[in-house]
Amino acid sequence: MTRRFGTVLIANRGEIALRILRACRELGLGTVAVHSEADRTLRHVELADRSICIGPAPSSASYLDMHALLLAARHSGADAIHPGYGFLSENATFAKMVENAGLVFIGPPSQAIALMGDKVSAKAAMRAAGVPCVPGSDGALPDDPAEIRAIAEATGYPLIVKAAGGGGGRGMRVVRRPEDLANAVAVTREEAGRAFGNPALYVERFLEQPRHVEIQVLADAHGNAVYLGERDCSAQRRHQKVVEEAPAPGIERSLIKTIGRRCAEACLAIGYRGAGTFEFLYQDGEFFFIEMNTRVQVEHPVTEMITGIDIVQAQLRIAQGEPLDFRQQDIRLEGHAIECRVNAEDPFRFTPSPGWIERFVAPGGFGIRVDSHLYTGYEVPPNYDSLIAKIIAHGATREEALVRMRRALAETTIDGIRTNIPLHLKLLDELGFVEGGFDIHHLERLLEGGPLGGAAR
Amino acid sequence: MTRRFGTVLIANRGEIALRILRACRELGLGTVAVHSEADRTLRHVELADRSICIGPAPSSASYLDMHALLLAARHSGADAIHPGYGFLSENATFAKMVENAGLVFIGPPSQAIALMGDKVSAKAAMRAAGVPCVPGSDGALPDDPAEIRAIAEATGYPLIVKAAGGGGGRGMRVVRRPEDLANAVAVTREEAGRAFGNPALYVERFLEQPRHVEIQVLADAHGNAVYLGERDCSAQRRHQKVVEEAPAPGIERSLIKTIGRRCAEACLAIGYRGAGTFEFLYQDGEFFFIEMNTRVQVEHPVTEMITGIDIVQAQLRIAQGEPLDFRQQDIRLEGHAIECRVNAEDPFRFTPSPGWIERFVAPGGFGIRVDSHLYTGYEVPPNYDSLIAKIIAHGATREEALVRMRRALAETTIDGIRTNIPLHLKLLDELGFVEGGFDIHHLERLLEGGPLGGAAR
Amino acid sequence: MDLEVIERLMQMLSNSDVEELDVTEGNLRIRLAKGAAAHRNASAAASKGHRQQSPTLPDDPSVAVDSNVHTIVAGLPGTFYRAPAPGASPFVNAKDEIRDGQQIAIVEAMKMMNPVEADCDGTVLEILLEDAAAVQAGTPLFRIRKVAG
Amino acid sequence: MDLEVIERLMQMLSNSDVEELDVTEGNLRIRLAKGAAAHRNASAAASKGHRQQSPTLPDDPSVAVDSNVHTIVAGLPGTFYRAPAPGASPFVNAKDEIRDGQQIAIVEAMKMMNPVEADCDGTVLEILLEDAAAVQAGTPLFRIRKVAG
Repeated sequence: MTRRFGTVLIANRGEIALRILRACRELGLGTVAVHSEADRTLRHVELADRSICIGPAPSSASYLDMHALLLAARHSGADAIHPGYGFLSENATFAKMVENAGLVFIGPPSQAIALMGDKVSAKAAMRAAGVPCVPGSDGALPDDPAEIRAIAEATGYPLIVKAAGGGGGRGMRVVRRPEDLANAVAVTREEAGRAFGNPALYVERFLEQPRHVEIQVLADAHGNAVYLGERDCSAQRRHQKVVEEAPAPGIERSLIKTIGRRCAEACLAIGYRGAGTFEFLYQDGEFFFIEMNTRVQVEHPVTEMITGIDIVQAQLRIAQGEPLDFRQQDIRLEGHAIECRVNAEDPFRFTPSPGWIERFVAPGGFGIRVDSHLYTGYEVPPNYDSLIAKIIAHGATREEALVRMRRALAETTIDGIRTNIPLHLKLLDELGFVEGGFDIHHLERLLEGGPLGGAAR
Repeated sequence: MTRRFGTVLIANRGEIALRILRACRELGLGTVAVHSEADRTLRHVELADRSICIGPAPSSASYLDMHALLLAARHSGADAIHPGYGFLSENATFAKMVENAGLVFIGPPSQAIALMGDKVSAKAAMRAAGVPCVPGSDGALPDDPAEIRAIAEATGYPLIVKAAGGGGGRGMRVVRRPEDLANAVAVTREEAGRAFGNPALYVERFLEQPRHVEIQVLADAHGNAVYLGERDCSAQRRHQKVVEEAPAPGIERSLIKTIGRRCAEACLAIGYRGAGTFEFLYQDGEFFFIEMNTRVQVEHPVTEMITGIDIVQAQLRIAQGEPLDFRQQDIRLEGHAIECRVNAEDPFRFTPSPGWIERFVAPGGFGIRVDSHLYTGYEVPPNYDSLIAKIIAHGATREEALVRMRRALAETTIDGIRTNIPLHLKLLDELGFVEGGFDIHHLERLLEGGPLGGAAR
Repeated sequence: MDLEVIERLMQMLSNSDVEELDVTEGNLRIRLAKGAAAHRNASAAASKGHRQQSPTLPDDPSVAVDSNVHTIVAGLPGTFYRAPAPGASPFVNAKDEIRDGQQIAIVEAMKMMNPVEADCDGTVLEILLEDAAAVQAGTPLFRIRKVAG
Repeated sequence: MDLEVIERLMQMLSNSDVEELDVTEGNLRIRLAKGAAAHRNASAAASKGHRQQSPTLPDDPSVAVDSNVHTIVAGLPGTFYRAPAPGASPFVNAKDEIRDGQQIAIVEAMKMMNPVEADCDGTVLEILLEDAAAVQAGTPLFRIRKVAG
């Protein structure tokens, strides 16, 4: 449901809550900050028109308490709720409750959240909409060797044979040539039966050096959907993105255009509305759908920097029922943007480092954007995730953006806690990173034995 | 003289010293910060590779002490000096001393500084180069009424008859129609003889509602010169710019192109090198040269935001002897940028407000750039000018830039001293300002009796 | 750290009308306060976001004398959990024998589950906090009687 | 650390009406406070670094008793000038008669020349600072004997 609203309840914390507040301010909307007892001193709480404490520090008793949020909205006269990312942002039940309470949920319809929140229904919807998924058997392999061969041909090599009951790296075998298939299936089936008591197997295309490339979309309530280019988020550690950039280095624009259009069309096919992201693995010119995030993403700023489009404002406008005021052909990408996520953690051991910020001096100057709720004297609580700042550098070229990012990181002062800035600085000088286009295992390889691992000693 | 150098001595303070440090860092150049005894705690002093105290607080004994600067350069091994703006930046003697010491002065050749530093030689050079100046008699009026009429015709109406010995608004008379000329000349001559003992008069075109529009140029040592569009700096109080923007609202691009080309050509004609600004009064489609600033300007960021070109880096590259790596046709203007100068002063009484910064929280987010040396705990000394921060907003349109600027100013926290942010916030809501294209008297009119004057009560 | 210097300073402050003393020398800083000055530090702490002081050890003289009694403290601020998952049985209970290196609790901080491990063989004497209590770095969690040797 | 110095300073502070003392020498800093100063400076001292305190008034009992003697202080920090321009004669000299509103000095701050004006009729008793001295807001500049009435 879309409808005009005047006051937005920001159902989140930290940098994204401040990001949402800024977008509301720029659109002339009132703001209500809700916060836990541990979050009274958050910057956006200080800036909001009104703030309400909704519970104790644990998220389950505050930011995840749906009834408390609805009560706070009613109490404060807020007529819309922005869920940010994480917490309740992809909770279809909450979206439904908000809708039922006659308030505007700033996000897609609850049905679209539910559809894309389930891996199986999401993949089916994507296949139906022509968005490419990782090819495979889509179920247990038959026994007949000829049928298996046919499925393998359709899947493509290299492929991976996996035990349906397996996991954690066990019960799987990579097959690179058709002639090795029969043996691999036999051995894996044998092992699966013994180890998991379940001989069922399936096959999937095996991607050896995939990159994480995602497409940002915006869809309004009037049948318009556009894609805002792509982001490359391959710099990951334990599935957590560390650095993101846009555009993705070295991928032909025609490929992006094709997959971007598919995503925009898929939005219309599934009745999507608002901002969303289609996450893909990318390898050798092909995209394979992983999942859709039906919310704003941490890394949305890199897209904003190269398109000039304010994604959070777009969310708010769409939720108000406004049509998009640009078309696909109006969207041009300018330059290159990189985001470094600054976390309160040991840069090489990755242990959390909450605590009092003795001194914070933000970086500044040309081409630098800072999205952060930090200030001197702020205490980073131990109760939530460790993201404390996003530093975004924009430049005419990737090289220029990199140079600016290095300079900005080096001049940033965060005293009192440890942060991962030293890791970022090392990463930004690493050859593979400087070249760009590395795969999702690159950072972990570096940390395990390479140059960055050495830094820990 | 241009030459490769490795370490830059930054002969300035405050935000511009930090700006220069950032540009040096991004080019991989070493930095030496020189500072007075009152400036030990400046942010760029903390960040520089090396810092040297060059004297006590008064500028005359530190930032203006040419020998101390050269000594500091020799002592620290710096092989180039960036003068910033103000202080010695337009001092031909200093530029010459730097050149003679075998160091690189990051700015134009001393002869060009000298040429453009003298109003008479500057105007002559501009006329010779085809840059339009305010038309007038260029010397004392003759006695013959016919000759006077001819000069007046050439000057154009309205014009102003001025006593050569006058000043301060006395001994001048505006003439709007040819038939009023003879009488006005007679009366003014009579007055001038009586009041100043000097009956000599001259005439000049009278501009009733001029805007301040200036052209940014870059010229290398290889015969290439370009203009980077214009800036509108009409928001002034007592000849001090308060807000600047680019592009100038409502001026036809063809006019900018014509004047911009003239400026670039003038650079070649006068042997200019580096960054520079041609300042004009603009009225009714015509530009009138006032003066040239042979240095980087406070308001250079608005040009950087719309062109993507780093002007301070360009200064450094040009001084190293590098040719410009773009041509005029490569320069495209994107969107609109506005800069607000944040001063440590009472917002409506304009009394200085130096002192300790109890808390500084910089604005951030999309489209906001901050150039400031402030940090929580910094003490703004009373010895220098009151500029403590430049907040720059960029947007696809002027309206978007304005909205961002309002939001950024409103979220900026500077506790402990007074600043002119409240004035900026009022100005940004004022109708004439919102519309754009106001003249150089607009702000003072507002302050004197209008809506902003009211705010002082 | 020269405790005698600090003790002297404390005596000096105690015997004087001065309420606050703050000495910095090189990288050593000593700050002492009493009376109103000490309270007002509470408000300073408030501006710091309710920053708690490091908790003091329980005032139990027996602890001090018995060198075999050992306290295990939290290594970082967060939430103390006695069990691996909600509803699961605790890692350890009072009177349990524990081994050096054995996981005996979790401190959750910033969405990471940080194991608390025993740093000696021994017996759990006391579990000092309730499950899900907030802890600071240094908060005592367990009292352990070390196995001799 | 020289405890004797600190002890001496504490005694000095204790026996004086001064409430706060802050001494920095090289990398040694000693800050002492009592009474209201101990309360007020709380958060300030913590993050401030080496900010100078406002200078105290000269401890001259005659000032206190003679209600006709009046001190004119600087309104803002800056540089004190006795004359309108370098080399020019001073606005006023000792023993000069002055009128309410008369300009008697300049405090230059941030490139602006801020006039210091007499706030009563009277006679200049003493000019408390040399020309070009640095002043803080509140620094005494002149002692004036007011004209009765």
